[in-house]
Amino acid sequence: MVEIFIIPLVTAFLLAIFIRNKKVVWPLFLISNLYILLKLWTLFGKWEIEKTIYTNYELFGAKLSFTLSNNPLGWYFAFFSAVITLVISVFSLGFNQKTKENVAPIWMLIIFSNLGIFFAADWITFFMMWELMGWTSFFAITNGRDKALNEAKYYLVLSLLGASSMLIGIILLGALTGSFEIFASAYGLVQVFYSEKALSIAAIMLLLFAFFIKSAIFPFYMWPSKVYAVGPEDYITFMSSVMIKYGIYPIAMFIVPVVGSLDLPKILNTANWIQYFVGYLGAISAVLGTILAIFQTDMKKLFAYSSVANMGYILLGFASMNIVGFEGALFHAVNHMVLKAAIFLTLAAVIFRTGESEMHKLGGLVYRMPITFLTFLLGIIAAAGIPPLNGFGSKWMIIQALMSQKMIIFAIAMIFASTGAFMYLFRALASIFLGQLPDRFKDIKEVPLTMLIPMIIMMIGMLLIGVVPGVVMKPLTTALRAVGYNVNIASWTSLEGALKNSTIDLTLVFLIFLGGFVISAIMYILGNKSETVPQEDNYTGGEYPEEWGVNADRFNYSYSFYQPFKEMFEPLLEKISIDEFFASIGRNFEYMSATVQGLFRRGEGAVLLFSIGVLLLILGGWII
Amino acid sequence: MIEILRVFLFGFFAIFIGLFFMGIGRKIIARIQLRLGPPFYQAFLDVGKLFSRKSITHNFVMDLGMVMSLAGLVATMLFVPIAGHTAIKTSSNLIVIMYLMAIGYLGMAMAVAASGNPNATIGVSRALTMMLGYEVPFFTVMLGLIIINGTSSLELIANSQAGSILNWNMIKFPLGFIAAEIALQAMMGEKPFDAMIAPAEIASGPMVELSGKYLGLAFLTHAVSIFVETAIIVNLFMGGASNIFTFVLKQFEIYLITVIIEAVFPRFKIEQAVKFLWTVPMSIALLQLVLIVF
Amino acid sequence: MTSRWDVERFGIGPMATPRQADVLLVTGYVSLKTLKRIIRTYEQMPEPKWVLAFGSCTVNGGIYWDSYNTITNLAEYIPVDITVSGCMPRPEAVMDALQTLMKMIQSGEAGAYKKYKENYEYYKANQDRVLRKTYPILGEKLIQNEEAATSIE
Amino acid sequence: MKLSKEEIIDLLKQRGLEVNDLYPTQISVIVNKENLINHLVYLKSIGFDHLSFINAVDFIDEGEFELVYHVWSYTNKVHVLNKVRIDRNDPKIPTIVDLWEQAQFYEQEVHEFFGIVFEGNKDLSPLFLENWLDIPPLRKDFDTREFSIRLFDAKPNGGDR
Amino acid sequence: MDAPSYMLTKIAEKDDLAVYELFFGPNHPGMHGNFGYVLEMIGTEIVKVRPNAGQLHRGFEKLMEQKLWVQNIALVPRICVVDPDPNEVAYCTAIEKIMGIEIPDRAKFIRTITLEMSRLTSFLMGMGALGAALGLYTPMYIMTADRDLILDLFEWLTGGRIYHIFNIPGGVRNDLPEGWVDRLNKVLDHLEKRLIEYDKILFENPIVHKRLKGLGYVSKEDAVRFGLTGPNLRASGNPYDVRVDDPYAAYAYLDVKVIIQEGGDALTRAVQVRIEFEETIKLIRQALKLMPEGEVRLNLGNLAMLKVPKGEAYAKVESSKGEFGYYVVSDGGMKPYRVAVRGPSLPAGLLLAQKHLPKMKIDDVAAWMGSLAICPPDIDK
Repeated sequence: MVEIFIIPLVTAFLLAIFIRNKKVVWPLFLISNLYILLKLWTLFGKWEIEKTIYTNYELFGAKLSFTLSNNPLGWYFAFFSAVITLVISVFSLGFNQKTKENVAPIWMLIIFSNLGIFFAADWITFFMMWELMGWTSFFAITNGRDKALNEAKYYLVLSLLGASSMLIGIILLGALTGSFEIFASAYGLVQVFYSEKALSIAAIMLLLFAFFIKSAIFPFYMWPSKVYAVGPEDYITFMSSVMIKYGIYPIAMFIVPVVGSLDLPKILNTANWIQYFVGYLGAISAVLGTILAIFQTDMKKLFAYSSVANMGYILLGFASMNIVGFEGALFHAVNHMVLKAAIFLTLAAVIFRTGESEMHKLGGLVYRMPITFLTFLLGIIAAAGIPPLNGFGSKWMIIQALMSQKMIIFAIAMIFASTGAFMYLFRALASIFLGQLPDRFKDIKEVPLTMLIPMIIMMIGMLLIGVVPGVVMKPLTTALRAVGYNVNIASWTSLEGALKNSTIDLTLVFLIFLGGFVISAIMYILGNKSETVPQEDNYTGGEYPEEWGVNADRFNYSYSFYQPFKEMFEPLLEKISIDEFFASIGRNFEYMSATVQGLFRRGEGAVLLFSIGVLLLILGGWII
Repeated sequence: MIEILRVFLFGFFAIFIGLFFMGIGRKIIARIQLRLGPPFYQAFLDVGKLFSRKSITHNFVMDLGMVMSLAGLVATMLFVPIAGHTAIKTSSNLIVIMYLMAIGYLGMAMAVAASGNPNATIGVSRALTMMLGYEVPFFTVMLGLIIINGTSSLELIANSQAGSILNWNMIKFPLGFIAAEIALQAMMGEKPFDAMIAPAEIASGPMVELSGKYLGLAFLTHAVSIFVETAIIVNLFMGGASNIFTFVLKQFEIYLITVIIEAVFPRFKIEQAVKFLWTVPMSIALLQLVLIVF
Repeated sequence: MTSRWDVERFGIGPMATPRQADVLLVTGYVSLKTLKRIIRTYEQMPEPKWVLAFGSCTVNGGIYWDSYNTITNLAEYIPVDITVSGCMPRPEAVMDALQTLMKMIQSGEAGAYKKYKENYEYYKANQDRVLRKTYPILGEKLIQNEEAATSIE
Repeated sequence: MKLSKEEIIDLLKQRGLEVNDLYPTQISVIVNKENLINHLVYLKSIGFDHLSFINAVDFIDEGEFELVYHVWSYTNKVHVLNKVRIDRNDPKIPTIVDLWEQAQFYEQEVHEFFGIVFEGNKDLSPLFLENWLDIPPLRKDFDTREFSIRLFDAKPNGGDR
Repeated sequence: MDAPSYMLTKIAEKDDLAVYELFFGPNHPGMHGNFGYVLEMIGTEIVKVRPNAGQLHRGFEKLMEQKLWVQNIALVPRICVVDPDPNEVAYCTAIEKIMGIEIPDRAKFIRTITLEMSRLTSFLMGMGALGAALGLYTPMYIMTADRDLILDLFEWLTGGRIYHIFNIPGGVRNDLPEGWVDRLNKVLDHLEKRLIEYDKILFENPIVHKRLKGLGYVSKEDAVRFGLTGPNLRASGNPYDVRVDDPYAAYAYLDVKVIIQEGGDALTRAVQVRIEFEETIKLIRQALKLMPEGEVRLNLGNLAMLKVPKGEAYAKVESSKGEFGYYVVSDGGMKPYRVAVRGPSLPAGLLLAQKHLPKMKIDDVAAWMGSLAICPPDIDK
């Protein structure tokens, strides 16, 4: 148990020493990572393992201790995120081969804190790891571009906001329940909820606030698009696929059990107000993320908003408070990890080769980067939630749960968002890979092998989970059973819905699709043979485009792809001026961040933070 | 083995019926336009001709996409119960059907975007916008039926209407039927919701670069989509059928309504179409949903 | 094409783009600017393809035979399978031509598109002669005026 | 304020122009090149607001081009042919695009077919012909029949000769 | 983030790659005739337009100088296929003006009737094409079917369906055949009945209204300033009609009602055509009623040997698309010295295209062209 924490740190140290020597870095990196994965694998089922460091300090009557434990849900997240992180880090090493060599130690640290978050058993450890990750990402973002600093500061300020809110929440929780251990405090909170209603709700809300910030849920949906646009592509891959789930995990761990155990009054016989609150935020995130993603021109921003929408789906799954919805949400968390990693890896590959991230400046890359294209294609099919790939099963479960709970508005929002997802996903596909290849990119090549292999692994992963959902669902259901939920262990191939007679067999779906494909291919083969013509040979109403000064660059429809659609939303967006509102918030944050930055520059930051922390502690104690 | 045979049987049956409908549809439109019109088997001749011609492709994505588009729709078709039979025993889940259908559209969109013609890409962007337009009201109608039946299995919903005509959802939930009918018009890409094709605007949009067998595959895709979409409506609202002939007859009734509407309406602009779909059928559907749920 | 004659009853209909078309109908006179576009359209059509030249003007220039901007014989530039006389031809004549073309296709007579491939050089030379002129046609006679004209430019 | 044809003739004569009374609703005015813009501005001010079109006539024997500006008044119901003669060897005339915007295309057309330069017109690119290397085709010394025979191998009477 | 639509032109200047080009014509289903616009677009909005005229240029003005006076009558109707008679009448009127002859009254009336019939066919085509541009093919087919009825009448009268070559200097070729007038009356009755159907399917169609309302607005002043004529001018509220202002043929004897509408957008223009269509039927009825008996042409000797005295004349005719003008110069010879043609579509097709099409959607181009009844052949000549 402890070795998976020690090894990354030791490796990071060793890597930092041998950083110049490629022959050492690669084997060392891979071996230690594979060892960690192996160790994680063996940890499955051994839920009793726990390591605690006891202290004699007491805070508001709660004993302070640092505990790492192999809790089932944590394992579920930790294992899959570790696999994804390894793949991303391998890609990253290839990505940074020429420019910077010092990424390997940073990745080891990231792996360390990643595992730390998921295996933390008490709030204090959790908070420490959380903060470690926050600061690591701040530095990783600023590593990217020159102008990245501003956006990184924006992120930092939000992070700090979330952290302080979490800190207060944790302290409140400790004071209320007398324990900082996650399970114990959850149990305690349910006990004291009715007597200390206001404070309990405040604690839940403060924690939710922090988690929502991390997962970019509705009011805080701005940071991914800002950060991803400037951050280094390899690192934002990690952020968008793994880090954004850090808010999801504690919700599943703590909030859902607590709210599920409470007996709150139900509105319209369907759900209680916390469900509605969470659900509405999720629905708004899903819809707004979708609409905003549709209008982006920068591909990284587009997928940033797509992440926001996906977080919305997960939240909707939680909000349903139905076991199928809950499973679906957790399943979707892993699915989204895989598919977002695949998509962002391809984006990184495209940027690696072309240096462009504005979609309308790209086009036709399928002619030059076929494997990248294929990965991206599978990625967007998965992201759109279309059957033979992995995004479908989890979305389907969430929709099933929403329908069975008669949450009609949420179900409609979900359908709106996932149909809208076709729009932005297809736009990215068409603009980046399809269409005319501009002359500027006539002689680019496919990315090198170190970057191809991670992409291929991701492809296989998406297909595997899509066809055999048991790969994820089996561990998940086992973990949920271990935690105490009343679930059946999932079969390898099929998923169970919440409604009557709604078990679907995804392998069968895949086979049926294959059947359709065979029929279709027969028709294709029956047809007369075809002839490949160059991309310039296109219908132009009979005109010769070159005579009108039209080259491939000027023959691509990709800017303002959904203009009619946008015009529909323009008055609406103007009326509620949501953009303007958040832009002003953004400006305020920028102002704040400038202040904070000023403090840091003068070396007073640490003092200030410390004093704020102390002040809050004292205030907290005083209130209670 | 028998299952593979059934897959083929169902697949080709859908193609056959779809093309047959298309041929009759053209004839009916011609009669409305005071013309004699082509013979009813014209669609078969067209497809035969298209497949026998040499065709032009821009890259492998075009081939892959066109095959994928037909594959997606045939796969969808295999999920839809026809007179109580499905090709393979499944739960014929409505959401699965809706999503599988998207493979077809995505494949088609990919193929035509790969051709690198802006007309085609505009067509695709319109088609996807339209999809968002009709999917939402259609799903809202479906949601009502799913909630009241407590199942998302198309087969169970169809079976629940067995018995007299008064049990049909069409009679029980007329508002929902109207909304679904309007959404269906858009789903089939018929006027007034055919902005994605719009020859006068974008030179037949997605089809602009398709030739020979690619156009043939697009034809077949359209044929199967007609079959699938009418079959969904028949199952949802007209109680399915006990035998295959009544089922096809009911499908044809639905298709007939679509064709007649097609003949007498011009096309909406895409934003007008989406606005219309989000106001008229959507509010009808929501009203129906509210009536069902509360 | 009108509803009284309705060619669709023979399964013939207009298509939007050359990619989808089998037969190229050249309806009437062909000006130089149009010829250029006809050639591109023709070359974009997938094989097998046929050309129906429509009206006297495509055969010998018709009423515009002495115009400086219309060609006189379309068959010099792209292979023509069948021509219809008249200016304008009557709808019955067009329908007859279409049906004759259908019969010719069935019997394998209509294969002008093969000629285009075989004699590509000949057609290209003819096309280039009229479309990519590099010197004035009446230049030697009127060299002074020509100079004046270019100086105006 | 409606002016009759006679009043208009009088007005124009007062401005020292040569006016011919052609038909019940038509008069022609002979203007010189320098006076043209002034004259047209004046006409526009007394209600001649519709520029029908501009065309040129090649009087090759006299060595002159005649430009005709067709102006019609909706209020006076009179059509005025404003005729300007310019030298054939130095065919230049000021543009009237500022007066009537559609004159842009008429001037482009006249330039293309006669080679007349409209000074001040920014865009005199060819509108109708492509790759035209001969003298402008509507000049009288351009022999279209010869041109057609040489370039297209045209045969008079369909080759029956 | 995609920019809002009102910023597109600025983006076009700044970011070249945001712009793409779309070729609208000549080989395009939305384009009537051989004409083209090269559209520079951002998204689905047009930012710049380059008209590509001249693909129908046949050098009419040059050809006419090579042919005898009367031979040219075979040439002129080919300038505009859908509405050929105004060309013949304008050309003949110009010759008659130069020669200073007055044609017999009956000839004037027959000319008027053929002109108005030609207007009907053209309106039918125009309304059908507008419907087709909006994707509504049914009225197009019904209207072409109805147009064939008029073409049959033309064939009976003149021997030609499309090109009639019926008007000659000094009158018309022949008198009306027996029974022709009855048949014409029947056709007119039929058309009047059909109008109700057109209204139902096209002009009262809510979607047509939605599509056309506010499209391509031309103000009252602009319509005159840009040189628009015909129904387009009157749809902007200008009560001008050549038939009234400068009567030719028999219009001086007839009570021509000038219809004006204040609207100036595409819908108004479409409705304008519809109302004028009805008026045209009434006008033909009126002409039939008032038509005197008598000669139908002057004896000018052998027309092939016709010599026109030295002189010049401009003759204009109100065609279905606006003012068709022929400026004829004669040097007293066997052939015209110069014939210049003013087609009605040029201001709309070239000038207004550059004014209106930017900021318009690609969706609307075909409908816009249909509403202005742009006929490319008379731009190119």
